[in-house]
Amino acid sequence: MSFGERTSRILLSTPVLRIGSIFTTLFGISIFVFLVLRVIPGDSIVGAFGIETGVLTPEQIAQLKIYYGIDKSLPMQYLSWMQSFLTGNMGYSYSTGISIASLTAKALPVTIELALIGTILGVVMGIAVGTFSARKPGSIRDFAGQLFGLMALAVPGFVLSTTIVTIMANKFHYFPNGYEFVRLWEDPWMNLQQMMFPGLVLGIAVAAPVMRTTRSALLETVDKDFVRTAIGKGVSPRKVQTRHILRNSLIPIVTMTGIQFGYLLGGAVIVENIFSLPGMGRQVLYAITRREYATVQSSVMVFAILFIAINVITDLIYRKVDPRIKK
Amino acid sequence: MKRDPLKPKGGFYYYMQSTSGIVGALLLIFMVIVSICAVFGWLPHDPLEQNVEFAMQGPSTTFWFGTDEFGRDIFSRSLDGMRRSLTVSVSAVSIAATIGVTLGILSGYLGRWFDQLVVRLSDVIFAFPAILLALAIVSTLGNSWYQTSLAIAVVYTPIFIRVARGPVLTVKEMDYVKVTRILGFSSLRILRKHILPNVTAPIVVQVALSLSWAILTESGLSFLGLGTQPPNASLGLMVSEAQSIAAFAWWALFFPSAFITIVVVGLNLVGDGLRDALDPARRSS
Amino acid sequence: MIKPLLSVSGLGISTVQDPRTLVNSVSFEIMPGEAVGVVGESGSGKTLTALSILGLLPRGVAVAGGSIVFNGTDLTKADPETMRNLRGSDISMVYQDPMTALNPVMKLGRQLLEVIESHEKLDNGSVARVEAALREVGIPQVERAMESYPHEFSGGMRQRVMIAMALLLSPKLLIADEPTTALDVTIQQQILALVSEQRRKRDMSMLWITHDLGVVANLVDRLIVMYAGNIVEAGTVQEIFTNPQHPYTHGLLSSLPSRTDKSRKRLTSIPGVPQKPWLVGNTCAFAPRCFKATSECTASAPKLVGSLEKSVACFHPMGDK
Amino acid sequence: MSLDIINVEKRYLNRASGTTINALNGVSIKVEVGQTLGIVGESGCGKSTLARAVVGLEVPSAGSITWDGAVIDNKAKDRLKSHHSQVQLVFQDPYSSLNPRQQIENSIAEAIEVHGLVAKDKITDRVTELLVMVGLDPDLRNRYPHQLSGGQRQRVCIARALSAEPKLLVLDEPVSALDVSVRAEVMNLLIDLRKNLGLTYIFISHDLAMIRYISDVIAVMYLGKIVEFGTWEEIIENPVHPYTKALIAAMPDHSIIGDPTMLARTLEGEVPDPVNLPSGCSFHSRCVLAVPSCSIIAPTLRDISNGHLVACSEV
Repeated sequence: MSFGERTSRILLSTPVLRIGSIFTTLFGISIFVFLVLRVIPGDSIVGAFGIETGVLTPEQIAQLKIYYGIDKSLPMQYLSWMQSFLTGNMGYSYSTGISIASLTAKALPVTIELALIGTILGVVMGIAVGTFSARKPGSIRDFAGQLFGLMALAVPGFVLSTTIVTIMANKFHYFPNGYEFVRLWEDPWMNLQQMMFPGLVLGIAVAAPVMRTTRSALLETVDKDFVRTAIGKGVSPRKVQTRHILRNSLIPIVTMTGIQFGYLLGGAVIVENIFSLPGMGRQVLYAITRREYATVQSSVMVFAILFIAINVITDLIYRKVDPRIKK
Repeated sequence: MKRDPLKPKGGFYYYMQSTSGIVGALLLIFMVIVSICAVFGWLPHDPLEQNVEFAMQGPSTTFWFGTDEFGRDIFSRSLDGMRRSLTVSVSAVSIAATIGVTLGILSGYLGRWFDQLVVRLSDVIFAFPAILLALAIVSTLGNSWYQTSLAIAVVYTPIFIRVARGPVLTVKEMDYVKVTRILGFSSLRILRKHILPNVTAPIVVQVALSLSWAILTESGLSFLGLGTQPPNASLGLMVSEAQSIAAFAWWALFFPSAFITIVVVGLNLVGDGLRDALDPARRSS
Repeated sequence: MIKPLLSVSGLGISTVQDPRTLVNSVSFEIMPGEAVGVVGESGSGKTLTALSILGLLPRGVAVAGGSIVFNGTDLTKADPETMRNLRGSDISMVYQDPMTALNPVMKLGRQLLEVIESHEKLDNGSVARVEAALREVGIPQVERAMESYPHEFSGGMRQRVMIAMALLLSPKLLIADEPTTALDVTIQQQILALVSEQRRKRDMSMLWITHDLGVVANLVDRLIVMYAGNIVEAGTVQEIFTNPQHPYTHGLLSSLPSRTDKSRKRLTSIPGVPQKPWLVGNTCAFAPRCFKATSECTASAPKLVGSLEKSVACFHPMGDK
Repeated sequence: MSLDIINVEKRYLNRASGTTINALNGVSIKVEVGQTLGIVGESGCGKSTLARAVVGLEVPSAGSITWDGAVIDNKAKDRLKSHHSQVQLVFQDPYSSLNPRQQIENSIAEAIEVHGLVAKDKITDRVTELLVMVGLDPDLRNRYPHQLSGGQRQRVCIARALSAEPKLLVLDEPVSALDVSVRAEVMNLLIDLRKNLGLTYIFISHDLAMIRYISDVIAVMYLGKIVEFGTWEEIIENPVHPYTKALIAAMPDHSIIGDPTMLARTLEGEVPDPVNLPSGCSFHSRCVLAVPSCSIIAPTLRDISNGHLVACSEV
């Protein structure tokens, strides 16, 4: 069979299947979020007011239920949530009355910027240290590299952040976050200063797995047959290293980076709170402490959509890096 | 007693060949002893006892790790906090591993719609960053230790599903399993005698790694105020409480942080050691 | 007298840590234009011998002694740059597994151009040269092949690409490490035909490694038989096949079913399993499985004696028919 | 008693690409008890799929396979069970066909235990008997697979297959993965076992020399079909189908030396993709005898003399 026929058939089938599977996953996520946050707590009025329902009269409770849309049956509640989510306002925050969509529109760019900075720093550090380690396995430098990887894995982000804040603020009296948060387009220099340390904390968390993946991928690729072929045809050592070894090692590194970018969003919850960045993480935590379930629900959903989007992007890059994956 | 040279060397033999495995095991044993002391209350001070007179004292012979702003003994509180962290993590990982491995093995072995369903479900949970999902669940469940455990268990179950399912899919296609089908053995026997023994290695490694993640998640939750509640001691909570005084009392930040780091390092090293010991490809003959 | 193109003498190969001998004192020569086959089972050291010529031994394995002289240069002592210049131009190699020997993320055209780039300057004619080389080995639709990735080709086609790559700079010596083992018989025959045709056309020397006596019977001029890291017998194809001297060679030949034998008489088998080279010690490696073995065979190791046409390392050779 | 394979077809759906692989395209063959059927062909010709279908590991998409009149499909659970003990398979790779965590004694004893083939206290003796039968030292019983050589492992696999007291043994390339010098021993063992136990064999190989050596009748397969069938002498000495001829000519042979004509190409091109089968005769794209009608009409097997069957319109 010719190449053309095979490719066209796959083109017809796979993307359709893929898009279908993304949507089923998103649907599953929405149900999961809905169940976790609406059904398990039983009564979100208790949550919203932080009081026992006994204090309120039955009429008051009924009114409140209608007000929050929780008087309806579960499927109806789900549908009305989905309706508000999909039409764009995502519901309203109980305490402020601002639409969750507009809150998210402000918070999301902060988190994405933070995650991007963290990923870039982490990938650069991770690949650098991983290559440094893999050059001479078993040597002192390999030990040092692996120790870095291990510590980056083991020191929690909140410890690192707290330490940095303590040292910077108290010893150097440097408060880039002490004032109002400045957006990138308002004052890029100030914004980057505010983002630097939280980005670094997240970057270190990303660097650890990227470093380990880089190291093992490089060590594995060195022994591959095609590397021997390249050496056997007289390719210079430098080109063997870059074109053959590093190029093939990129495949697992890309996969690992994609996964880590997703986990960074979780790390953002902690880091944003310590460094007072008005991102999605702080929005969620704020909503949780105020028991604003509608906000939590929609924000968590946004996180999940972001996570899926990153998976799709990783997949696209992966296809670029590895021609064996059917397009 | 002379060792039978024909008897294959056990995993323990290979484990003891790995330096990182031994170091990790020592760190872990140390932390377990520390937790046991806390369980039986063999502590120099009451971790909850406040004594303003002794507030914010540096490490000394009386207060080995110093005291916090309420004059509580940080050493005793760290030990007690480690106990809590380990309790929550071990219960969470036990639940996650039991459910995850069972589902993973069944879904890998049975295939078809059951597999589809399980994989989809775990994909859904996978789509959330771990700490965020734990946070959301804790916020609705409540934050007693078993509720926290349950939340963390939900987060890590899909990982065990994946870790168990993958090798089952591989082993299921091995010729020695096909032979058992030709020989007419029951599915239960094939699973128990031929598949399970050959998929345990990655699961065991995963237990060690998941424990370390669970500890990080638990202390993260406590740090954010959604895990252990004051005045009880928890490592994450202690770091959180130390934020305001760290500039003047470094010990309040340092010691609980060091405890978390040591136990996570220990578990990761144990994971590396187990992987080296249990992977036949790494055992050079 | 013609000087040999390649002269290997006393070559030893062993692991680097806890030295274990893998190849023990191997000596042979390849004349210009000559094709030599190396036959042996897995673990006999045939592939390591071939890889050591180009300095491509795997990690943890190294040349432990002896010399490999190619065109007057001792390759075991050559500096890295000399070796690099030699590889792919004067000596090139075709490997066993065509599925893994090509870089999976690089277009085939690039992989071939890389050979020229490593030894000469790329110019406007380079692409045409690569295309001509691909056409010569029977690749259809060459322009499209240049833009393809290895996974888009079958094993047989990939092996053709490997051969085109090896022949691109007209090497003096082609080393082939079981290049047809992974292929089907009819494809194997296509490859064998291709290689022998190219060799005749270019008057190139060849070293062909195989475990299959049938494959080399009509392909090479001389044959070397290896067992557990040692050469046990060497000589012309005619001598080895019709008059094997070493009991191992003899046993191997009579254990193979032949298509001309109509009687289907019981195959003669060699009892036992091949010895590990590092466990041999100073004895004949084949002694434990040999029906002619005496105490002499375990007292010392027999030396390979004889001429280029016929030599054997055995205290009790089979004798002439 | 006989094995009857009637018009068996097998198609696989490749989910990733949404294509259908046609592994078997109508195979009919009858194996009489005590006979050895050799099946030869190149990779992708469907010979291994056929082997797996015979032992019940694959369910045919169409057609039927019966042993002693009983249908082999996985719906009939009881029949399958009785079938299991009667038909056994030996795989090609002795490294992956033994459970790495099971001592060989247990590998061999398991089927005897599960099916209660001998009394409990006699199991040890039975294992010893089987080990001796396949030429292994009974002292090896406590070893693990990785402590055995390839040849020894393959003997264990044969002993395990025999433990179920089969009547028909399917041998899927049983010596291909072994060292050249130990192949002959295993081949001789198989021939002895056939004689001593009165077994029926299906011997599958890509190596015509081995097939020729052991088979009574030989079937040549190409792209999921039998293209030629006959006694071993007929197939080897008097091949008729152009593919069989090419296959025999391509077979390396150490008994013919210094003959450069042995290196002449006999067959151009490669086996077509089993996803898109060629129309008509599936061999026409590579056939030297092909005429235009070959790409339209698919030839069926016809008898040319005393049970020598060939599927070709031009011979």
